[in-house]
Amino acid sequence: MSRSVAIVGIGYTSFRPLSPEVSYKELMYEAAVKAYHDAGVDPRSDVESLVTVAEDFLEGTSIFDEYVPDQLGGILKPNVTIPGDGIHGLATAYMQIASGLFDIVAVEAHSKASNVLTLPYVTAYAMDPVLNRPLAANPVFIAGMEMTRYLWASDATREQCAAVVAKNKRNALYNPAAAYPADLSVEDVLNADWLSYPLTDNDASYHADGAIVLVLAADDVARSLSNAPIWIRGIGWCNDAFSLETRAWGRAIYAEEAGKMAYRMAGIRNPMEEIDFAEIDDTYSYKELQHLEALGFCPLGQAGYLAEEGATDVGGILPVNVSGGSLGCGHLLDASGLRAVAMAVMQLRGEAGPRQLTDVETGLAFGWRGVPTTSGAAVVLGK
Amino acid sequence: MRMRNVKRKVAVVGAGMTRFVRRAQETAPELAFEATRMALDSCELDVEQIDAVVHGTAPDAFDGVHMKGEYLSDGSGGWRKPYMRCYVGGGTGVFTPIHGWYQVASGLFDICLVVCEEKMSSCQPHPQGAFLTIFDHTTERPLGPNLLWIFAMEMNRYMHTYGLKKEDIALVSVKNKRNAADHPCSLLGDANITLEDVLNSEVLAWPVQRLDVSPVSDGAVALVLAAEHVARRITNKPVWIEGVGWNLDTTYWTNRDLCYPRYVENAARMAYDMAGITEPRKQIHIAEPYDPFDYKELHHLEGLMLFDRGKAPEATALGITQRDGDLPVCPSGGLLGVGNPIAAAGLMKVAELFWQLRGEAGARQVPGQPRRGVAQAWGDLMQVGAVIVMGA
Amino acid sequence: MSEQIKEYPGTSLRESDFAEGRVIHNEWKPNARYAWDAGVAIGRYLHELKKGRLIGVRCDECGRLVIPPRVFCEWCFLPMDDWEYLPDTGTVNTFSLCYVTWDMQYLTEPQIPAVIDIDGTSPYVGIMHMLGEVDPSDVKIGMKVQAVWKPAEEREGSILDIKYFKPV
Amino acid sequence: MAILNKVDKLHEAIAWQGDIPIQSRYTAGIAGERFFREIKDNARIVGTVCEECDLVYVPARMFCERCFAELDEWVEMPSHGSVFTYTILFRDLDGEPLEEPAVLAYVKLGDGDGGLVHYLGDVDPEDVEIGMEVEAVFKDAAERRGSILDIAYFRPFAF
Repeated sequence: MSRSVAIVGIGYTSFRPLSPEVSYKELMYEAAVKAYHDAGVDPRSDVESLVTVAEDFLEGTSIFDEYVPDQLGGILKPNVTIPGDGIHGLATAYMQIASGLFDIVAVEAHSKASNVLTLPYVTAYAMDPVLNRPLAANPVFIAGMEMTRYLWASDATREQCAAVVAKNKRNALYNPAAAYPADLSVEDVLNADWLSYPLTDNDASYHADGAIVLVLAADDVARSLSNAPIWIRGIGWCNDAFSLETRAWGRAIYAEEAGKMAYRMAGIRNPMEEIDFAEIDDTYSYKELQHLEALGFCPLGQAGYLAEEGATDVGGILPVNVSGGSLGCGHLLDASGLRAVAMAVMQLRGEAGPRQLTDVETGLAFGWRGVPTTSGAAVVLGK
Repeated sequence: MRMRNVKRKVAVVGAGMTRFVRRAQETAPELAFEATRMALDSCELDVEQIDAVVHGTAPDAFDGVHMKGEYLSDGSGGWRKPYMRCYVGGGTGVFTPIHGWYQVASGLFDICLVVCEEKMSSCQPHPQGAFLTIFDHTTERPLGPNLLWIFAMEMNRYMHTYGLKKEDIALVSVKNKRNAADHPCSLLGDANITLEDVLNSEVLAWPVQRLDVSPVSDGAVALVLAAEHVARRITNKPVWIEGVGWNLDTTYWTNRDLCYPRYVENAARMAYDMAGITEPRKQIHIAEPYDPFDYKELHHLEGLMLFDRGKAPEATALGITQRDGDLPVCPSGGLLGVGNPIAAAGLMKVAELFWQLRGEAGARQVPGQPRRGVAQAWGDLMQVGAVIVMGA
Repeated sequence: MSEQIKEYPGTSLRESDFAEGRVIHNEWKPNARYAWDAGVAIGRYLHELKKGRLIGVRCDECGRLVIPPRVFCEWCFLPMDDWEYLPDTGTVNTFSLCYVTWDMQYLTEPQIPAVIDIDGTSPYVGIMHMLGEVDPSDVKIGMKVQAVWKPAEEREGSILDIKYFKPV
Repeated sequence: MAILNKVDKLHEAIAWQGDIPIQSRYTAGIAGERFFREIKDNARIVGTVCEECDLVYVPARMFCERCFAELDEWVEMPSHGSVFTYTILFRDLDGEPLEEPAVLAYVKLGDGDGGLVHYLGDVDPEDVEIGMEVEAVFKDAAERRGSILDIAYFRPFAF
């Protein structure tokens, strides 16, 4: 079977609503410098290949691939851009190593969401141009419709969704890199202005700028570089139907399938017993619940109880989004998944400071690409 | 090199493509479907047997859909499968099968679909509007640049460095457009085009003239890749991916000499090392270098180390690169003749090697049973080389 | 198999099919607007352009002096903050005579984009700009040129604060 | 070593503005051409059938995304159906509050597998619920262009 692959270096900038003091290149450079320092590698001599996650219209540049190699130390090396979630980028780096092609690969993702002045228009530009886009609706309506169906099909309530928001923003109080820490009550979330019923403004994550770089290495190379390599035990990704007219509205099939693939590889049969904590996409409050179910932590429709009973709190049986998630850290566009991975690696290394969990051996990170997509990726990480 | 660690062999076992047209009626997913369906049929597989799908497509501004990989997922056979897009600008078409290669070589999957699509006609009034935005937003875009500028400036630098004339270069366009006359999918194949036609065509951005340039096109191409043990069950004529390589030069394209594509050389060295090629000029029998402009074929033949620097024009004049020459180059007709739906055009080159190495290229078949070929694409700001070596 | 296929898919339309309503279609403008943070290096570059000056930055490790400026050396992967003013003169590295605009409008007088290696920088270090005050047929690689600046009061901190480069 | 200095005065921070200045033109496609012609000419909604998967695609498609068969069996669908899911949208594309909140729904047509995403009208948003029966309100023939907007909206419908 394939070679094993570990994460041996992480670097990230703090996440914040604006970042006028640096350009996107400078933001990426800072995260890269930190990651290479953490891994103890020289990017010019040691890193063999680089993977960047980006989408043209989020950068305002066509063929953004042009603009990545210099600030990552990647010139005149293999580089590729993956227009996907950060964990799709991680999977690419994983495969490049597992195939035997390279021993050390870096993966980068970033957000300069603050620089996109018309983000809802840009998101609308991702919708089917003939069938859906002419409605000229703010694309958050897709999340509203999905939440309606999810609440209808499951036992979950708006209150339980609001509990997710309160938890994640509270967790972010312990994360110095987070952009949106807050001490909110469930009522505060429920009573916020409507965004797209049943979503309120507080059910949705706000954007942040930031960059994350991870360094991956193969087998013995990983062991020689790091005292605490964090192994990629399993990785999986999946797309459900893209079409609004054929997708499964109440269920996150993409997460079910991505999770199955990752678990199969990691040999995980019972996620709740075998996984100690999770960093799971929470772009919207209900998404954390929907994704928890899809990833097999409870039967379909039951995740609301986990939130309500505190099972996913820091002291619960499955702490979820201890970092604060996207609701607390800020939504980093397609870098959100890589943020989740970086946070999980810190927990497994025991470097999570005031939010450190005890006795964690195995963690899960899951990223979703946001509306209007049905695209997600999961990774099981272990010591 | 560390290529010693590559353990799994991967083959191309099926291919399909649409016609390349100036304006397609099909939507982008419909184009992708047509090519994918044909690729599956060609090796008698059902979509259920596909483990993973990779997609390649160039700027979202062409098709006019943000995150267009997502939009193209169902047409590419990605429904409820591991599906992932990759993107290296114009190099995407040759990179995408590399992206497919490591999906299989990593051991994660046995059968992987590789699909590339481009619908440039969606971009109005002209795809050049999208090309404006490939330049640096702050330091270059205010000048109102277009894609022709950088090609023209690179071509000028190439001609200046090696003392070349327009007629040395225009022969490539003549050869490829003539070759394309034999390609059933071609947009600009012309068996009777002459050197004078090219030299007398309208000047767009000197030294670039109308017939030095490949046409804006719509189209899609698909391949099926399989791991060795599966490939031999699917077909008795697998075509092996023997080497892969890719490389990206600095963004600061005004900080390097444009006369030679060192990034293509790096990518070629990586692919040749993996394929065990030590003497490319002897060991490669057929080449499909990237030819969006005629001089680029020459530039890339040199970067691929198939000719000395500045010497590819001479080889072209001697007929070495003709379909019946010592080293047939772009026997498909290339982008100049078949058309240039960016990512799909690159993958068309890989499909051409597949058909040529199986002896199935019909009127385009190069004589002498070629055993090994190289395909290459280029992109970004004159920055990317993607190289794949295939063997029968 | 390509030899066995008789009919390849793909339906070709003419522009008139759209104009004359023979094919159903719709249009959309993305309204994709941005404000890109210029950051440290390009921010400084723009501030200096407003003052009528070109500025580059040198790498202490490899000694390269580059323009446009950046805060890191892409070869050494080390930070750079050794700023140096540069003359506004240079040499044409390559050029084109372009008869179409970015949106494919035809021109009778060509635009002349060029890569201009700026004097004082390391070899092959230049910027893209336009040439002016020159007969297109006289432009040559290797030609010495100098920036023609907008008047100080019209400068905005933009690459367009240089109108063009002219022969010297 | 990371960046040695950063922009540390707001008045020195520059945000360079620009856009991606294109427009896009989309064909309805092979299946879409016929689908929208039926709406435009006959105020009729049609779908395509995948026998293999026992599915009816509305809007009509040329291929089955599941089994990848090319679809050429067409069926007429009723122009009414039930709300599968819905939302009340409070923001426009600029992120500003809408003057009147808009109700959007995914309406499954007939008892088919597919349907259309569209606005609901002639209804109090508070009264909308999953399972509610609604019908398409077509614009007048003279105003129809072969677009999803040839349907003005869906409204409550009683059998």
